[in-house]
Amino acid sequence: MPALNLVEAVNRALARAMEDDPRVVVLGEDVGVNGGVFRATVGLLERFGPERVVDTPLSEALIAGMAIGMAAEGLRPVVEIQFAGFAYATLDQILNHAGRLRHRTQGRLSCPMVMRMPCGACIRAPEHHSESPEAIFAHVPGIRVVAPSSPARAYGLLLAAIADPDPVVFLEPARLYRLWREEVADDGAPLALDRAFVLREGSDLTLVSWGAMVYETLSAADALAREGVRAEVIDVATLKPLDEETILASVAKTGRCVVVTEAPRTCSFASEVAAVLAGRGLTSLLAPVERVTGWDTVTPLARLEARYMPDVPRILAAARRALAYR
Amino acid sequence: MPALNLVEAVNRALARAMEDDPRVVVLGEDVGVNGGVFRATVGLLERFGPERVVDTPLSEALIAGMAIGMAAEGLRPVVEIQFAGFAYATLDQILNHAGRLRHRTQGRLSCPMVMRMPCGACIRAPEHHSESPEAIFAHVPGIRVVAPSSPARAYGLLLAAIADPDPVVFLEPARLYRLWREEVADDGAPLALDRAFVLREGSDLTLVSWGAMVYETLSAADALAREGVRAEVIDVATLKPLDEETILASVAKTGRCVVVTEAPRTCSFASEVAAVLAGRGLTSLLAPVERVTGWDTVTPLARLEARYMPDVPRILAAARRALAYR
Amino acid sequence: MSVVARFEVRYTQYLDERGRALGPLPEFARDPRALVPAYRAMVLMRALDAKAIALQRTGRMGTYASTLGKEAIDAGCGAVLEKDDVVLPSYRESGVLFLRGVAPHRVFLYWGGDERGNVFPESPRDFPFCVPIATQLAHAVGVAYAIRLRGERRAALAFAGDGATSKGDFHEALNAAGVWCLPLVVLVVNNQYAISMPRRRQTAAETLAQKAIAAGIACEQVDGNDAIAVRDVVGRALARARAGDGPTLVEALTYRLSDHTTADDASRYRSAEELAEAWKREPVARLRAWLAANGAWTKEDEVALERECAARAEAAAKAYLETPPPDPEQMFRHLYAQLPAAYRWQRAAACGEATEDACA
Amino acid sequence: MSVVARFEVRYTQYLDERGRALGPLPEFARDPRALVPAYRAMVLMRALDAKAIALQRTGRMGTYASTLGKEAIDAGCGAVLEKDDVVLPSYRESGVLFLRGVAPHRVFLYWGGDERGNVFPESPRDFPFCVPIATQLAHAVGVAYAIRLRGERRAALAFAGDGATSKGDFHEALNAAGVWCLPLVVLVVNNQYAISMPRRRQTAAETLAQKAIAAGIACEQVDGNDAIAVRDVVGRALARARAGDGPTLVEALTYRLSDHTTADDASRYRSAEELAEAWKREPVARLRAWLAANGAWTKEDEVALERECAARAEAAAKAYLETPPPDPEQMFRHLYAQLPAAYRWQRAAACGEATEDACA
Ligand SMILES: Cc1ncc(C[n+]2csc(CCOP(=O)(O)OP(=O)(O)O)c2C)c(N)n1
Ligand SMILES: Cc1ncc(C[n+]2csc(CCOP(=O)(O)OP(=O)(O)O)c2C)c(N)n1
Ligand SMILES: [Mg+2]
Ligand SMILES: [Mg+2]
Repeated sequence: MPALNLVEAVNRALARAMEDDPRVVVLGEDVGVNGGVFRATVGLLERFGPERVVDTPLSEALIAGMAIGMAAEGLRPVVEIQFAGFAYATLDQILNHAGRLRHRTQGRLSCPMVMRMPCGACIRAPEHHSESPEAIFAHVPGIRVVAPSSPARAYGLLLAAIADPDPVVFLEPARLYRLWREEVADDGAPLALDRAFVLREGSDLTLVSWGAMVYETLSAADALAREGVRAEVIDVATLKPLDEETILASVAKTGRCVVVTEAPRTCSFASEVAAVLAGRGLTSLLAPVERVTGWDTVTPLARLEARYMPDVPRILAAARRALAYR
Repeated sequence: MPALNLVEAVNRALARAMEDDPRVVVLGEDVGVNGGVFRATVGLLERFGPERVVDTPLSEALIAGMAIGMAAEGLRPVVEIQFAGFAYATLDQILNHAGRLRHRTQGRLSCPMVMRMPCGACIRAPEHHSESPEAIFAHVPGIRVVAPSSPARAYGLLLAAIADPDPVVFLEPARLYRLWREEVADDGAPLALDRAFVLREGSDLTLVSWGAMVYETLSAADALAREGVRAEVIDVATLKPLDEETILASVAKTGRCVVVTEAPRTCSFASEVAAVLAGRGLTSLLAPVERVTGWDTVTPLARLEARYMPDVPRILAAARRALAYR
Repeated sequence: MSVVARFEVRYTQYLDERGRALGPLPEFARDPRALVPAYRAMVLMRALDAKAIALQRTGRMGTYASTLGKEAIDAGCGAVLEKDDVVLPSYRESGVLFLRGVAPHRVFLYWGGDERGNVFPESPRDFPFCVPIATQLAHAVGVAYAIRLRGERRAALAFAGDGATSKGDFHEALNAAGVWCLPLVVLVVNNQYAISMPRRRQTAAETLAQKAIAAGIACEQVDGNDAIAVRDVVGRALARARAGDGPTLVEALTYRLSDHTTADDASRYRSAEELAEAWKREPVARLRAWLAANGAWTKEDEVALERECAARAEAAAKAYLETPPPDPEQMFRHLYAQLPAAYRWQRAAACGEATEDACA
Repeated sequence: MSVVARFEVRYTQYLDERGRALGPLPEFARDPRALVPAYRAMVLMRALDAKAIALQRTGRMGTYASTLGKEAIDAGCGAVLEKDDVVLPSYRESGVLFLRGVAPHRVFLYWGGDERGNVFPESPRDFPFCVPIATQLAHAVGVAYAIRLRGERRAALAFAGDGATSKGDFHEALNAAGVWCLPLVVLVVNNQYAISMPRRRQTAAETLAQKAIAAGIACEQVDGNDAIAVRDVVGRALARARAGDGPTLVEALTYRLSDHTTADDASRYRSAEELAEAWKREPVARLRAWLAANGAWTKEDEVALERECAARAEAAAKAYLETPPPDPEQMFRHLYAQLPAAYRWQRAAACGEATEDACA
């Protein structure tokens, strides 16, 4: 079994899907000879040719809309948007069309497409390269939103996304692309698109996160473990539809919950998780739900981004408040 | 004092602002000779001329971006987007620029613009004319989001939005445009942009909503009153920044809360309100926070939209559950 | 200073305003009877349009976008489309869809506020009506790309208005079509208005056809009130597309004889004189005059056709009005291929089968 | 069929690749010494560019977008801009900004990851760097509209790359500029690549200048490695704009001699031969050759200039490296004119002055 980092796992899943299904095409800016600015599509052009590995003009709205047309005509387009900050121009197509084509035509046409993009801050990149737009996408009816946080999950979830008959927005944590390797069997096995992952079991406290923040959250759980606190760590992974049951079951056990996201706080996906707890989870709650989030500010440039991001100390402080609450 | 409906109050505020401040310009599709498709800008062309009442080409992204340029150059642009469903093309400009210009230039340039748009369903309009995108805008750092729910509040909040030195997204409930009239003093007096309105005081239950749903919520409160239940009704009105204190103070009193929005449930602004209650409000909560929302579906066309929208029976059912909870 | 590129825009018209041939006609029009089906379709379009407006005015339909004045475009395109081509309409192409076999009551259902109006069993690969201006052109690029990728001899025909040419989507699509030399024809219905915005204030470009020059693709301007010219120009463009010779932008000049939609009042922004002038150039009378002058159409034919069209419009209205109302489950039925478990309670609640319980 | 519109695209070049005049030069170049300041600026740009890359390579700066090869464009534009004009750069116009008076260390700060890099006290109305491709062109329309509304004799000059011409924003902006006849010049820096995408696959258009035809506005193509030609063409376009004679699209032909940014490796997608060919046409040597041949520049001048530029680059690096790190409050300081009360606790928490307490 090869040891892959996250971006290699994405690459492997793309190659696998293209090999197994001739309808799969990959398109986006610089995905061809350049292999993608993060090298997620490297080698695909050579293997599958320029008709299926499509360098597009610099037109994000067109790329998203074109994928909708391809999907309706029977292809399985997998779009790469170069950075999440450039995906805003696709929102019109995603909101007004991708999520609606099946409903609008009452099942006559459908839109099996995937839109991948690197997300998140702390890669010391220029302006607009550090966005976390998951809450916006999760608000869109008719689509799925997925955010892997490990090489193996990236591989299995991306295969599932490509095989899914409906549009999937696939948010890749750029910060984790090359952070570590793990064994990933290239077995073509998809993961479920509606199940959260319990990464660590515990009974004292529930830590919920997704994407790059899972990494930070696991580190916080390690620190807590050293203090004898057993934190359950949940990687939401499939943000839409949200697996409320796994989160509720955990909080039923722990009574305390910290939700971590690097997106701006207001109307973030952390708010959605907290809202579920304020509703269906209320009886379980022994302490206020802590949201550890990006500030309601513009993600700052590199010199300050560490002061914007949730980090282990902030997660720990929230965890301690939740644990101390009586 | 003239009795105005909501769209007339918008019109009056626009005229007032243009009269008082020569920097104010109005721009959008069909805002000139046609007076806007809802007639919100009627009469302005005649009074202020085509240079300040600008019919634009059919290009929403341009309109939003152009307003940013105008604002930075010292004008006070007030944009009309014809329907909220066509505002998605502006999100790139709003997210990547309007909310950031001041920060990006550390105060050197700023963006005092207003982007108005009719929102919401149940006006029996064609496809894509029934959107409620407030949660998306409320997630954007550096902007304000306002949603009036009465003629007087529309007048005062719009004047405040135009006078504000930062970008404001102004969401007008199309369904309420002509629903009733009330006396509105054309006194040029702005309302605060960070204060929720307690429309009705009560101690048994807190009902929270904004925009067109305020109307439905007040009707539900009437029905509850007939049963002897005193519901406090809060019109959030200024969604971003959110006046958490008013909501928390109310729930501290009532212990029970129903939040109503017609937007799709997941990652809606109702989730944000519920999240605040799950955090800072938890100790007050005597019952789960009920979110009465649009379904996580595409807003259906006219024949089904009544089955999509939160209505008095759904609000009442939620209120009764909250009241009955022990 | 040297000139590094030169361009020109050509205009095609065969019939003058009174239906007289301005010169030799294209091959397909040598026998005037070949144009009778197009004429019949145009008259039917007008009857269905009138019926839709009547339904709206009597409160039995929602906002409706009239097709009055563009019948020659719809009929001309309908005549040259092949079954396997893909049509991507705006909201104003019901005429084309009728010629694709779509039952008229579906169009009434659409404007009546029912998603079943976009179900076209007769023409299953055509796209649904599209309201967000110009967004369908990106879809058309994707469709055309798929066709080219599979090496099929088909084409995509996408429609857009004069207003749509100001949208970025329009340009992004044309450019991409040029880059990949796609089998795509984009037809701009220049009806002189985008709601209240007159064509001359929508853009400083002398023609809309020339917008293709930005994308390096072929363009043509055609008299959109001349069914023969439309058929000729679009027919050749589609043939080129199917043959792999690349995309074309066609600008068809016409005039919106109706209000923008039933929710609009065009008298607020244009004069009665202008409208009266436009009526002189309208397409139905023009083609009828030419057919009659060439012995292919009689007064009796006209009377019979009027009767037939009235009956078909009536039947469409009946089929529309008798369609049972949608059940709430329709909101969820095709939201996803299979409704995720997380949303099942919402479906149950919407259908009145369960309560919405925050503590479910 | 008749021709209803004709267009042509003209190209301007004064100096050949070796710096020899191809014909009569524009008025301003009659005295070659008038071009010395432009030459000096171009050499300084190159020195600053080299310094930025050195800072990045040694881990003291973030990703940086080189200006290597476009010095003639920046210097030519800088020479004809007036103080009250407004510049709207992309991310690659630091050269223009230097000529606007912006201190070089600001540019280093920007690429070093500090918002203070976009504070231009010397040129306060110019726009900040812009990364989301082509979005600045909409801002330029708004700026130009404001100028026109107030009847001022100023112009906006906006920059975009060849890749940017594929974005809808580019077309929406040109079209609007045409509709309102705005005082706007859009300069397309055609450096033949958008990251790895070569110009010829970005669009099927023969020139990028012709994209103006879609908007019905003036266009010109110019040799962007010829500082005299750029100054001439852009100078005339800006003069027309200020005089109320409307917008112009200028395509300046050049070549990106560097990688796209320091994060890119251009050898993945283009050949060493192509790059070597491009170096033969580069702008600095060309202008130097012309100046020298015309007696306005000597070897000694060159040596002195090299020394001076090295010192200025060193000073800029020093000013950059000595700028104290931003404090966390910078995230909040200019988020709004006045931070709303609702966010004050976030500021306090970010600055370590308070805890984040969900029950605050
Ligand atoms: C993106 C977008 N913006 C605004 C609208 C509202 N709107 C509907 S039709 C229309 C005018 C369209 O004009 P044109 O493209 O000429 O088509 P026509 O209606 O004349 O057929 C507008 C502005 C819309 N549907 N989509
Ligand atoms: C909207 C958007 N999409 C993608 C990117 C990522 N990106 C940065 S530069 C670039 C290429 C731009 O090429 P061009 O316009 O020719 O400018 P150049 O870099 O050559 O100066 C791309 C795709 C971006 N910044 N903005
Ligand atoms: Mg039109
Ligand atoms: Mg380039």
